[in-house]
Amino acid sequence: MSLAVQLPGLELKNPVMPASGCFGFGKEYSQFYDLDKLGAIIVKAATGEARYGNPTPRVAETESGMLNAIGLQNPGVETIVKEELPFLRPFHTPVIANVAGSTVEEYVYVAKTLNKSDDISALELNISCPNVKEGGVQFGTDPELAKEVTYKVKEASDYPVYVKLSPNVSNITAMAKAVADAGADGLSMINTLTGMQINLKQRKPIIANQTGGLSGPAIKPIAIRMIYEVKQALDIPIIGMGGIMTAEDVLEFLLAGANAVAVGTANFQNPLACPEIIQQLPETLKKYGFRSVEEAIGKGHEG
Amino acid sequence: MSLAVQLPGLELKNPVMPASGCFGFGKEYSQFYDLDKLGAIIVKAATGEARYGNPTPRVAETESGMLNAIGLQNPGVETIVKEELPFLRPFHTPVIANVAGSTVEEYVYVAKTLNKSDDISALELNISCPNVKEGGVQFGTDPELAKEVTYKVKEASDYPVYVKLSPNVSNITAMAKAVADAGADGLSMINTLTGMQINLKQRKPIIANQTGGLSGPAIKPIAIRMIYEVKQALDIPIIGMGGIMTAEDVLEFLLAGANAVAVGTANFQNPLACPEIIQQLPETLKKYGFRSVEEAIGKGHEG
Amino acid sequence: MISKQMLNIESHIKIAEDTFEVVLPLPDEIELKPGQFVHIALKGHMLRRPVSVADVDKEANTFTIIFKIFGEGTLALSKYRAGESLDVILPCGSFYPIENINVNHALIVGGGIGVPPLYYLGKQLKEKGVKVTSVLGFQSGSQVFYEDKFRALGDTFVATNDGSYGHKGFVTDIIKDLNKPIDYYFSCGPTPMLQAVTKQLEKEKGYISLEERMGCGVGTCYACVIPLRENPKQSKKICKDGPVFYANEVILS
Amino acid sequence: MISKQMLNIESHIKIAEDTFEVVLPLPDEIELKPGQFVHIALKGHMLRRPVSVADVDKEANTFTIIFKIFGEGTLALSKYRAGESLDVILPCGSFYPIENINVNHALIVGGGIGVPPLYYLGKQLKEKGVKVTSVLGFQSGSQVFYEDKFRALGDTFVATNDGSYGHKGFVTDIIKDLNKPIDYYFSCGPTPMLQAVTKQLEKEKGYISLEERMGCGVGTCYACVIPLRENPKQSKKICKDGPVFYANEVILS
Ligand SMILES: Cc1cc2nc3c(=O)[nH]c(=O)nc-3n(C[C@H](O)[C@H](O)[C@H](O)COP(=O)(O)OP(=O)(O)OC[C@H]3O[C@@H](n4cnc5c(N)ncnc54)[C@H](O)[C@@H]3O)c2cc1C
Ligand SMILES: Cc1cc2nc3c(=O)[nH]c(=O)nc-3n(C[C@H](O)[C@H](O)[C@H](O)COP(=O)(O)OP(=O)(O)OC[C@H]3O[C@@H](n4cnc5c(N)ncnc54)[C@H](O)[C@@H]3O)c2cc1C
Ligand SMILES: Cc1cc2nc3c(=O)[nH]c(=O)nc-3n(C[C@H](O)[C@H](O)[C@H](O)COP(=O)(O)O)c2cc1C
Ligand SMILES: Cc1cc2nc3c(=O)[nH]c(=O)nc-3n(C[C@H](O)[C@H](O)[C@H](O)COP(=O)(O)O)c2cc1C
Ligand code: FES
Ligand code: FES
Repeated sequence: MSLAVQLPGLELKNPVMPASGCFGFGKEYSQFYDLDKLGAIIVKAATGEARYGNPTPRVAETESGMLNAIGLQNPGVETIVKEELPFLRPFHTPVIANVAGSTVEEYVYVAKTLNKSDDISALELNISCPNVKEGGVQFGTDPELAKEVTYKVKEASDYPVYVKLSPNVSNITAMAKAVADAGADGLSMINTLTGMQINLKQRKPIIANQTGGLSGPAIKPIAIRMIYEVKQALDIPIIGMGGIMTAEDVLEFLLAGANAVAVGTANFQNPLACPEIIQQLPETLKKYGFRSVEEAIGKGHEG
Repeated sequence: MSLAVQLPGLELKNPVMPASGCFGFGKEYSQFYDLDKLGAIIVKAATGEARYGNPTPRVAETESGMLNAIGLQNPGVETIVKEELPFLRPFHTPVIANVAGSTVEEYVYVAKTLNKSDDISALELNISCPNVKEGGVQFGTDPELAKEVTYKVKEASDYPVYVKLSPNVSNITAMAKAVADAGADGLSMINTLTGMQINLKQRKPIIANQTGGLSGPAIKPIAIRMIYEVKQALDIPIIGMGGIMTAEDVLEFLLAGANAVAVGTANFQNPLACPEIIQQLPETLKKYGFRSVEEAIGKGHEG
Repeated sequence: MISKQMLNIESHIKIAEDTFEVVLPLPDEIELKPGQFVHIALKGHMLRRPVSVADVDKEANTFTIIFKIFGEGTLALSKYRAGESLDVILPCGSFYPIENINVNHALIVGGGIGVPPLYYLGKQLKEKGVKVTSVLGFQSGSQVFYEDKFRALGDTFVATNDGSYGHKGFVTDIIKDLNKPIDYYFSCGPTPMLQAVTKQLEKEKGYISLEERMGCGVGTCYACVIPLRENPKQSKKICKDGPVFYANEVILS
Repeated sequence: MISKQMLNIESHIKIAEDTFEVVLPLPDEIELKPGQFVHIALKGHMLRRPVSVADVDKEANTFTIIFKIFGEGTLALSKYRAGESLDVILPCGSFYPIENINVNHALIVGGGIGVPPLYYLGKQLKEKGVKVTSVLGFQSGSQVFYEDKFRALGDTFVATNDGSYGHKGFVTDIIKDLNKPIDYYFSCGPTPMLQAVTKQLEKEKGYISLEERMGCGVGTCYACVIPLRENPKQSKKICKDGPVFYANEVILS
């Protein structure tokens, strides 16, 4: 059974990749399995300079989900290009770099710096991180700003650009259209929903940053809905994510209209989540009457 | 221990009430327990005329949540006033009527009709139902429309008006401010998040309406965050809801800033959810060092 | 009176492919009538699962449910064991109104997991002296259950879609050839079967039992409505007004 | 090499108020050193729970963890029984570098659920011929565990906050009166205790073991960082670079 999918700049042997921020730069999980098994790898966000991120606690557990407010901690794009990405070079798996920033200039600087690297195949433009005061979320909720930053980053980069959308909006299709108009090669959706948990003993939010991004199976219905809506309105490749735990979840995203998927939170519960899902995928596709991944994409729109 | 709370137009013996749409008009659950135990009762939405609602299936189960697209089925406000509300008259529990509509005129008509009833104590203005094409959700995502409908309904009604906000927005505080400016006596938050689930066998959305509203513990972190943000920005009473299953959940909502809470989906899993939560509440408050409900309200903001 | 109960499973056995029979104690003062269902909570699941009452043993003070693994919830239910306790709302819904109708020869038509409630119905009909003819449809032979028990009630015919047991085909193929005068039919099964049966028997009086995805299961949430033939803008609730309806009362779709 | 394993619980017993000792098989080719932890998945929970290695029995090929019920996850863990299997990532994190340091007299300072990893450490120190003095703090007498086992390693002092057992007060009250020359201290416990201890012993060389809420537990998610004293804009990961740090390497807050 063919699991391969073709996306702008990406020839994927299968549609499953770890999501940004949930896989570091690959080293740790490479102790658990051969990264060649992955369809691609989306690495942790890069900003212009090194960032410390938010104070701890940075994570909390919720019903069927988790909150995180890492705050884009990363060693800065230069260091990432020089010290982190080369580790992934020997693997036969395309790497997608996640581009973050506080200003259009910073986004452009990160994209330009990444342009010098041969170790990546595409950019994921993160305009949706809810966990930093000036971390891009305003770009993710205002179509005009989203358009501008997408356009500038496209201009600055030779790599295809997948814009990662925030679900914290009333009209996801308007956001998708705005970035598509600005030249996005694809979309990546969804990032986390802003949430909070309060510690009853301490009488304050558990996460030091107060709010954090909600991920995991709790948000899957929201991700599916948004992908379905965007697919209905627009013809643009989508990397889908939000709560994927199993091969059946992957199929649900494909039916909704995702061309490939990313797995985030599931890695924490099961470091073997990605390879196990990939292994289950052919059987699952077969069970529901599909002969390839390509065949399933968007099929939830025909019933 | 005092569980009492005072809200505009509502003297509650305890802060727990069933949420609109999850308790019908009270008859069914009155078979399970004495409705006098409840702090209040929010009944099913009323529209100008009887509505059939959406085709079935109307519900689906998700991880720690459910989707519903009932589509505001109800017998119409006249029938509700005449045939449903009188049943609740003998109980010593205030009733809150949920006002829905497709146009400002319809909202006003419903409010005016309810004004004739003595069986209620307040209105909950539902500008956030995501499940009907013309069901009010546009009022819930556009601050100007929200302001207008709130103002008009306030004008039409002698009862205090709690405006029920939609979580499907980027900026919940802006929505809260808009309706507070228009004279809302309180807020009710949150309604459901729009979601979807796809049936892998049938290759189409499970809910006939395609999308449905996500409720249950999955959305609790989003509800807590929104209430916390609004409480920080505004001084207005809040009825909090979204995923409450236990007395500890109630306390979390109180700490976030809710003055009272509503329990929705939990009733379906456990018809005794409300009385059991109310029974547990004194012990739970005590465990975390509170001597009354009033004392806990907003206490999550001081840490 | 409807209530929520914790019931200790008395037995839990497999009776056919993916099909299980569970016996539960009948709580005091609860009466379960044929056609009614119970609404079962399962750990890790937000919503309860409706399952019909398949039999009641008044001597032993127990009742029986029969279910087939369909998805996650019924899979979870299949893993419970005797001795464990189950959170059940009961009794739910309407019942076959056999005490108010005059019936001499009843035709029972069941399909798949629509068969269980009809067994309890058939038993009560027989006790009342009614002649019972049963037509049961299953997907294949491995899924057939309770055939002997139905035979003890009267003539019984089994059809399987794949012909691996009994007549090959649908229940309607058997009904077509039944040359017996019946005065009421009672049917439960998948909607396409009910559509075919009610069409085929449209001149007869009959009662059918319906399924729909449920929220509350007790009538508060409007999840489970079915439009009325008389006025399709009006509806009834399957969980409260149903699951049993007079055959031509509702629009099956 | 770190890996994910399904381990069958060999024993699961309560050893003090809300405190449990669980013995698990040590998988082949896995070495667990004092200070390291294992990361445990629990049904119904998104995130794993980190628990320190409290002992290793090389003969029996088993290792021990000790935990106290704190919230939902540890409550769930307390309900597992011998024979059930547990999904564990191991070995995680850094260890007390006792093979690379020259130590004659070690002071062990543990508080509450910070005590367990220090037992395995003390045992290894003693095996190496190091003199061990242990100071253990608990909330109250009902929560004291492993006192005898620590006594078998050397002088042992117990303090309880409420004075219901041993010295009334904090571990620092005991340390204050210890007139013994030590060359290294090793401490694990709640942050306020670690702050007090590192302050009190700031002239001594020491290692501490830290706790933080974790996501991955293996170093990918940046959930568990701690700022460095040298440059507070830089940090290390408790799950991977820690949980054991040189006492003055990090900023405790
Ligand atoms: C009144 C009534 C009586 C029933 N009696 C029986 C019986 O005696 N034996 C038996 O095996 N089955 C019976 N069913 C069907 C049974 O309820 C479903 O097979 C079961 O709910 C499927 O749950 P699941 O978790 O396995 O499937 P999933 O598809 O995983 O369930 C997801 C959701 O859909 C709902 N759902 C899926 N299929 C159905 C369905 N056909 N009817 C209602 N809800 C559904 C579930 O309740 C759940 O909320 C009855 C249904 C109704 C309405
Ligand atoms: C390296 C390390 C070693 C540990 N060793 C032990 C040990 O040997 N024995 C023992 O009893 N406890 C130990 N702990 C603490 C233990 O992990 C927590 O008590 C446990 O995670 C609490 O989970 P819960 O579900 O009961 O609490 P909840 O508060 O319900 O947990 C909610 C979330 O917060 C996290 N959390 C809460 N408290 C802590 C904490 N103190 N540290 C880390 N995460 C926390 C949980 O992991 C979970 O993700 C250790 C912690 C770390 C970091
Ligand atoms: C701990 C953590 C860190 C994350 N960091 C990033 C990040 O740096 N950049 C980004 O675009 N998304 C980040 N995300 C979002 C995920 O990539 C993903 O969009 C989201 O978690 C939904 O998928 P999931 O439910 O499978 O986790 C992070 C998520 C988590 C849980
Ligand atoms: C089946 C169902 C029907 C609902 N109908 C209404 C309604 O008519 N009016 C309304 O304002 N909210 C309605 N809601 C939303 C709930 O009142 C509540 O805001 C939401 O479900 C979140 O709370 P919960 O997680 O406790 O269910 C409905 C929710 C459900 C699940
Ligand atoms: S399931 Fe709620 S009304 Fe029928
Ligand atoms: S818990 Fe993920 S880096 Fe430490």
